[in-house]
Amino acid sequence: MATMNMIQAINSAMDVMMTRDPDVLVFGEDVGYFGGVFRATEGLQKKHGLTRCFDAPIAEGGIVATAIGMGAYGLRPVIEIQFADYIYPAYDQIVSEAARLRYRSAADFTAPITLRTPYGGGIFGGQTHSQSPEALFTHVAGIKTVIPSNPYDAKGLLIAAIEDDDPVVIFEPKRLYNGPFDGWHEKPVEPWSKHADSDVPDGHYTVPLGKAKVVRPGSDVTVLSYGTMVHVALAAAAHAGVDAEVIDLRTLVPVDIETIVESVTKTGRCVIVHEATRTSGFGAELSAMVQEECFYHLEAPILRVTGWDTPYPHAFEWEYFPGPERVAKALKRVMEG
Amino acid sequence: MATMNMIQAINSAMDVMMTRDPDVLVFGEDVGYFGGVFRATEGLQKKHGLTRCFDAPIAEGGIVATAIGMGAYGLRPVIEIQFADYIYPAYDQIVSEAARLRYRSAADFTAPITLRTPYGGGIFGGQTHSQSPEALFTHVAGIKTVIPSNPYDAKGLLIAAIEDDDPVVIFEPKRLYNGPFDGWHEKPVEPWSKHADSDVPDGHYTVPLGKAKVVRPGSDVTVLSYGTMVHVALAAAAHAGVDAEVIDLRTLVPVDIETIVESVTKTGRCVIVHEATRTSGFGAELSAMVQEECFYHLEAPILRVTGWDTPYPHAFEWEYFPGPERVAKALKRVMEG
Amino acid sequence: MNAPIKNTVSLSLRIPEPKARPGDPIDFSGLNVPPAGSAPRPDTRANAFQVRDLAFTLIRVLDEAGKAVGPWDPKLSSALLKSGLRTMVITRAYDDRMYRMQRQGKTSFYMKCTGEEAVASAQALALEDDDMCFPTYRQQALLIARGYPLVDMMNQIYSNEKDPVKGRQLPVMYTSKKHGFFTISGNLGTQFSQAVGWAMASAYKGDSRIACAYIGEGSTAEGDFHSALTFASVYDAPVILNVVNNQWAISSFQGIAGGEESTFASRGIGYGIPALRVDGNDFLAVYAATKWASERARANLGPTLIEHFTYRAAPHSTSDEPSRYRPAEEAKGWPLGDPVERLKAHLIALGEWSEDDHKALEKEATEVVRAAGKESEAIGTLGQSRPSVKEMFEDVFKETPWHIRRQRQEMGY
Amino acid sequence: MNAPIKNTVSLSLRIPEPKARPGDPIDFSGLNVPPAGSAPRPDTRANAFQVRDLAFTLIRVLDEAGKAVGPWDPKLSSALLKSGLRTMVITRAYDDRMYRMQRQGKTSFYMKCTGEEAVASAQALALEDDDMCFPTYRQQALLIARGYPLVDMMNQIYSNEKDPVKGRQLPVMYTSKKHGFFTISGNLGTQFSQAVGWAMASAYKGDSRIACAYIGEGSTAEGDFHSALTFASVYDAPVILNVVNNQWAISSFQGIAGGEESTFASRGIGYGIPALRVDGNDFLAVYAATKWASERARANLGPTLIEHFTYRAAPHSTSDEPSRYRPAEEAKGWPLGDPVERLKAHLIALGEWSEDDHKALEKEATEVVRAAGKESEAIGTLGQSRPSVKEMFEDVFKETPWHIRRQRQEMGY
Ligand SMILES: Cc1ncc(C[n+]2csc(CCOP(=O)(O)OP(=O)(O)O)c2C)c(N)n1
Ligand SMILES: Cc1ncc(C[n+]2csc(CCOP(=O)(O)OP(=O)(O)O)c2C)c(N)n1
Ligand SMILES: [Mg+2]
Ligand SMILES: [Mg+2]
Repeated sequence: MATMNMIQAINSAMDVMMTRDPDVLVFGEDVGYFGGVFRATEGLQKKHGLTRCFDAPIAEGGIVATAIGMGAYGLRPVIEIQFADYIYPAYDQIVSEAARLRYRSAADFTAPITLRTPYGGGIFGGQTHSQSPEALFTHVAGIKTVIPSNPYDAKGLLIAAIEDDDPVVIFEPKRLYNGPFDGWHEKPVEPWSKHADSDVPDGHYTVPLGKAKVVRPGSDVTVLSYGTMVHVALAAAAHAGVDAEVIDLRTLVPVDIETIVESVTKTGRCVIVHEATRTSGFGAELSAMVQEECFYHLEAPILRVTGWDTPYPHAFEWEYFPGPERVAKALKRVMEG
Repeated sequence: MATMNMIQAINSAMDVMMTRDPDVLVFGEDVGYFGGVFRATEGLQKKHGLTRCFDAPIAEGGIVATAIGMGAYGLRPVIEIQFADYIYPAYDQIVSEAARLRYRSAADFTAPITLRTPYGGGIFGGQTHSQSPEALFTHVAGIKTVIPSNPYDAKGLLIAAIEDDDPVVIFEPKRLYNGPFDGWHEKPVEPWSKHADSDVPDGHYTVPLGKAKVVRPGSDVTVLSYGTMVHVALAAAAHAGVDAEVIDLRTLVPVDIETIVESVTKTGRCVIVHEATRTSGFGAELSAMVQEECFYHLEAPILRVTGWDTPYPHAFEWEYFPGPERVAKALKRVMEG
Repeated sequence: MNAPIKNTVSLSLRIPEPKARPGDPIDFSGLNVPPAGSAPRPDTRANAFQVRDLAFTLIRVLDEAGKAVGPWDPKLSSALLKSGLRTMVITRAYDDRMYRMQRQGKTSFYMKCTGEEAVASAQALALEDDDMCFPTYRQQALLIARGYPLVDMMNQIYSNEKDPVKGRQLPVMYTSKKHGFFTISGNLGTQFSQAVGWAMASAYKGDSRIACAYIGEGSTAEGDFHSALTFASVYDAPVILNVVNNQWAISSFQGIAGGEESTFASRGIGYGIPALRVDGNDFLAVYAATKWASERARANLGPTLIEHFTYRAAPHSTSDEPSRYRPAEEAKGWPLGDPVERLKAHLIALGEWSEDDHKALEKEATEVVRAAGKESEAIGTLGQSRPSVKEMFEDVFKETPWHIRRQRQEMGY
Repeated sequence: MNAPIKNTVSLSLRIPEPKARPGDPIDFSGLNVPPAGSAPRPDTRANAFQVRDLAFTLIRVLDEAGKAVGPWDPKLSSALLKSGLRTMVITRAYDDRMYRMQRQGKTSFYMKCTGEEAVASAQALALEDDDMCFPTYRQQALLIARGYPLVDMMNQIYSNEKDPVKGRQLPVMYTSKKHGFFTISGNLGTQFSQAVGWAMASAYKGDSRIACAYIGEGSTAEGDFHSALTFASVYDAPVILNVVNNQWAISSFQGIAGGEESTFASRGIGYGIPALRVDGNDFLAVYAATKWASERARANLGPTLIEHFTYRAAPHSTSDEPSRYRPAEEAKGWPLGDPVERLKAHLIALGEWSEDDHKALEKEATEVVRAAGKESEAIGTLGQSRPSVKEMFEDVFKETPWHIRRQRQEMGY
């Protein structure tokens, strides 16, 4: 056991897997000698060698394409897209190729690749270092979409992803790398070391894909969240004084429908929180599912608290970011419904 | 007035606009001399000249990028992506550039481009000639998404799109090009000439973006649909013997919320139909919006009838396609709710 | 040069146009065909800069008399030549039958490779059987040469019960890992950069297998082409990057992909990738160039780009009608001839073959294809027989998650 | 050649590495720097094939003594030289101040162009003022040369109330249509192919304005680079395609973009695009090459690719620390020197300038920048002042649709 922040946990997951399995290799822009712009791959090249952790050309499409080819050969590449905002040049390779290789070849060829990418706002990154494009992947059959919210999960989910035989996209909330962040941005930043989920085993373990976690049991209302928003939801519940049951989805596809239904059936109310643009965000799918499954238990409309339908604007970071005030307001409103 | 099928109506829209406005030009793969694989641009090069309707390299990203550059110059390019399934190489240019040019430059530069692309299934096109990726665009702030269901609308919406100062993506249901199709695939194909909406003015007119149309008034249940599914919904209502109010959304973003709310408030029931993959499809957004706006009027869960969460498989065309049987079943179920 | 003089000539936009459209006489006057044997054959250790002229000429071995001449003559045994001829003839017979079957409504779609058979047929022989090919839809000859059963190919085309890809793919989108044939994508170009990744993996593992990638000249405009060349260059990947320049991309001539401004082979120069431009209808030239490239790759000398200059004699696909955009007789006038005829003439010139032998081969090919056709059609053509609908929901993921399982149940499976 | 001999040597994967890492002595030994004046200057009507050697050499005008030599000497007036020098010096002063301001927490982010000032400064003078530039974040000198107010640039960086892009963009992402400066994108490479579209539009309209596009050497690996070259080649677009090879892409050296295998200029050859490789720290060489390219473009002779060989002397951005991946002294050892020093030496050699003049210029530049800084800071730095929150919801579309209006109302605006 060690105390790790999220970057260290992610680094450790790759290190553990590179040590166990010679077919695991890591590449991406600036990930080699330098160790990545967020330092997630620091030391891996030095420890495992030049061909096992190396820099890639600035060509996200090429990075994913070569990873697919390696996967088809039999390797398990772990690739980094430097920011989720830069994943679009690789979109065709992910959607048309990685996602469909198994299906179209009847499992003759597969793409057991793991794509890690920092995502989300809260760091004054402006419109091209803040995006949350997860819904653009949850719509695509054949991709698993994973979003951790703490060091323990980050390592366990990443190892599970690397061992998974299907392509997995992991969005890492970059605002959480160095400490939990609940959206009270004027408060001093707390390090992970003060948080229980920074207790991370040194070696191999997994957090299963497809399993959500109830991070705060409650009886008034179910809050569905993931990534940074888990911490915001907890802060909002405290702020609103509402006994919310906060669920950290961890995996968006396949989503843990049982945990969701069980909770909403109990609480009869549901608030969904994500940072992404509202229209057609993953919150829409969650809302649709919840009302399909729990219609007769719902006592108020399901509410969504999300980023606005605009790009992420540099100067309005905290107005865009769905912080605890906005979430608390929704919690109160849903309790009145 | 003339009788036009959908291809002719689309062709006429471009012809009208090229005649009126020298800044309108058309390009894309095989659209020039040949007139496009679906013949939508037939005759335009001959009539308007080589530089106004021409072939492009097989580089969807380059097509959109050059169109953006032209738009920034002051032209109004109308581009064709040969199949919606091949739009992904252009995804970055659409999402990161066309959609954000106005915003990021505070309207110093804009991209008044129109992107047309045939989409949807029902033609045994297999997984790469059948996709319905509209939700991947509705999630992106700054893009208008339009889907016509008949010749009259196709022409009017396309002209409105070309005249619009924002980027517009028009998905043309290719299964409708030559005749309405209600999903009863064993019935003989009916030509557009037998359908009222094939009466199309020869000249200029518009169908406004953002306005839905109630194609069948009804009192039992609201059906939200667009493209091919409008015809399927009508057939399903007849088949189920349900007095459905069938709404053709025509524009997905910005969606006509008033028409939707008015209808669901009246009927108290709602079924959403689309061909795209279910998870995170546009149906999820519609469902979320309807329950947010009409929660206290809903008498049954909102149901979605959609394509499955798999690629579109060649041999199982009619099992994948959400045909009238499946929609009718949902109509009946929602009436029991 | 000092005073900024604003040029008053107004600019104009150039749209490239082919020499001849329907109704025009065919015109190959601009074509520069160097004589067979004229291109030098550098050592495989030469670098890209040294061999750059080979990107602008045409490597040709078979002369007008059917003789093999010059330094690129691979000096093949007649057994090997006959084996190559057989692959080409069977491929052609196969294409003819399947095209007809589509016309008869027995499947939804088909694509021929007529006129381009030499490329895949010669390469299949020049490569090792376990080298991994990343083909487009016009390299069916690879499968045929490597002994993949014709009947399985047909089952794929018919999406019938025995379809190896379980009814999920458009016809002609074969796959066979066992035969070193990567699953064909409907999305153009994507396989080109994937092949480089496969080659990198092979190098990473200290394997000796190489990758062999294909792309049409039209599709070289896609970003994946650039990714492939960049990654192959940077990591010195053991891969052969083939551009099959059949001069047409559906209705667009090669000028729309930039083919009038430079050769496709010359694209390699800027990446430091040795590039060869080859007469794609010359079986011997394709074989020799491929050997050169594969020797380089296997000796850890990295990638080679090969442009195969050929002509798409058939329609693009069964959905196409070329006489709408090019003179109907253009294919017949193609100055570099037909690859089958040229190899046949060579074997005859060698005294190893006769018109009768050829007729017998054609007959045999038709028979082999017919027999396979009957077998496959007995299983069923499109719509008559198919895999279980359950297959629609399988293989999206390795294990089917709850939401897809539920959807399958909703369908009653 | 007949028997397929399986190569038993096992393959290996090559990962390119720079010559020196932190702790190593700096090493520019592989650098091939041809003498100033040695590259020939072909007629602008020459085609790509004829000028291909220029993609492998280095066009240099300023010799070691600060003299302008050879056929590329643009023979500029001293007034023009001084104007260029002034732009460079102001740019450097501007960079220094803004870098400092970021360090003081007055904004979130900043990017310098130190060492590369000659590229944009010379090009701004070689181009017409209404030619449209499609810059990256390292061509701030274009705006400065064209007279865009420094205070507006700073307002953008501070996202303050007067920010021309209303608080929406990351610092340094300027825009000014009026100054022929396309809105900078955070996504690398996208502007390169857009520039070609703009140029095509200009040609379509019979205009005489040309486009001038920029990309970093690292970003040439993106698909947009390939799109740009393909479309420019096919449609003969009047565009100058500049690759600014400053040898680093954040922590990745140019070998990771393929720079060890060939020059970036040589990428043009395969598209039939004339390509020049220029000493990017030589103001005169950049000017002359740009004039050559712009003459071609304006005479309807199409695109030119220019590689500017330079060195990124500063960190990539304020988020970067280069001593973690390259020797700290590497920048100082760069054999092609500093562009400001070199132009200064040239003017001194011409007898048109003195050390005192230069000091005065530097002082003036600092003063001009300081004054603008004070003005902008008085409006406010990041967080102190900003546009109305309403602006967050504007300009997503021309007219704000109901759902965004509602969201704005939800925010209370
Ligand atoms: C990404 C993508 N864009 C467009 C298409 C449609 N399409 C199918 S084949 C084809 C032409 C390809 O031409 P070329 O690369 O020269 O190959 P050839 O057919 O000549 O072998 C086009 C445009 C596609 N399949 N994929
Ligand atoms: C599509 C995309 N991928 C990655 C990044 C992250 N990134 C920003 S700058 C940079 C390096 C660019 O290097 P180069 O093109 O050489 O330009 P330079 O910074 O040297 O001027 C990277 C990788 C990005 N902005 N956009
Ligand atoms: Mg072709
Ligand atoms: Mg650089």
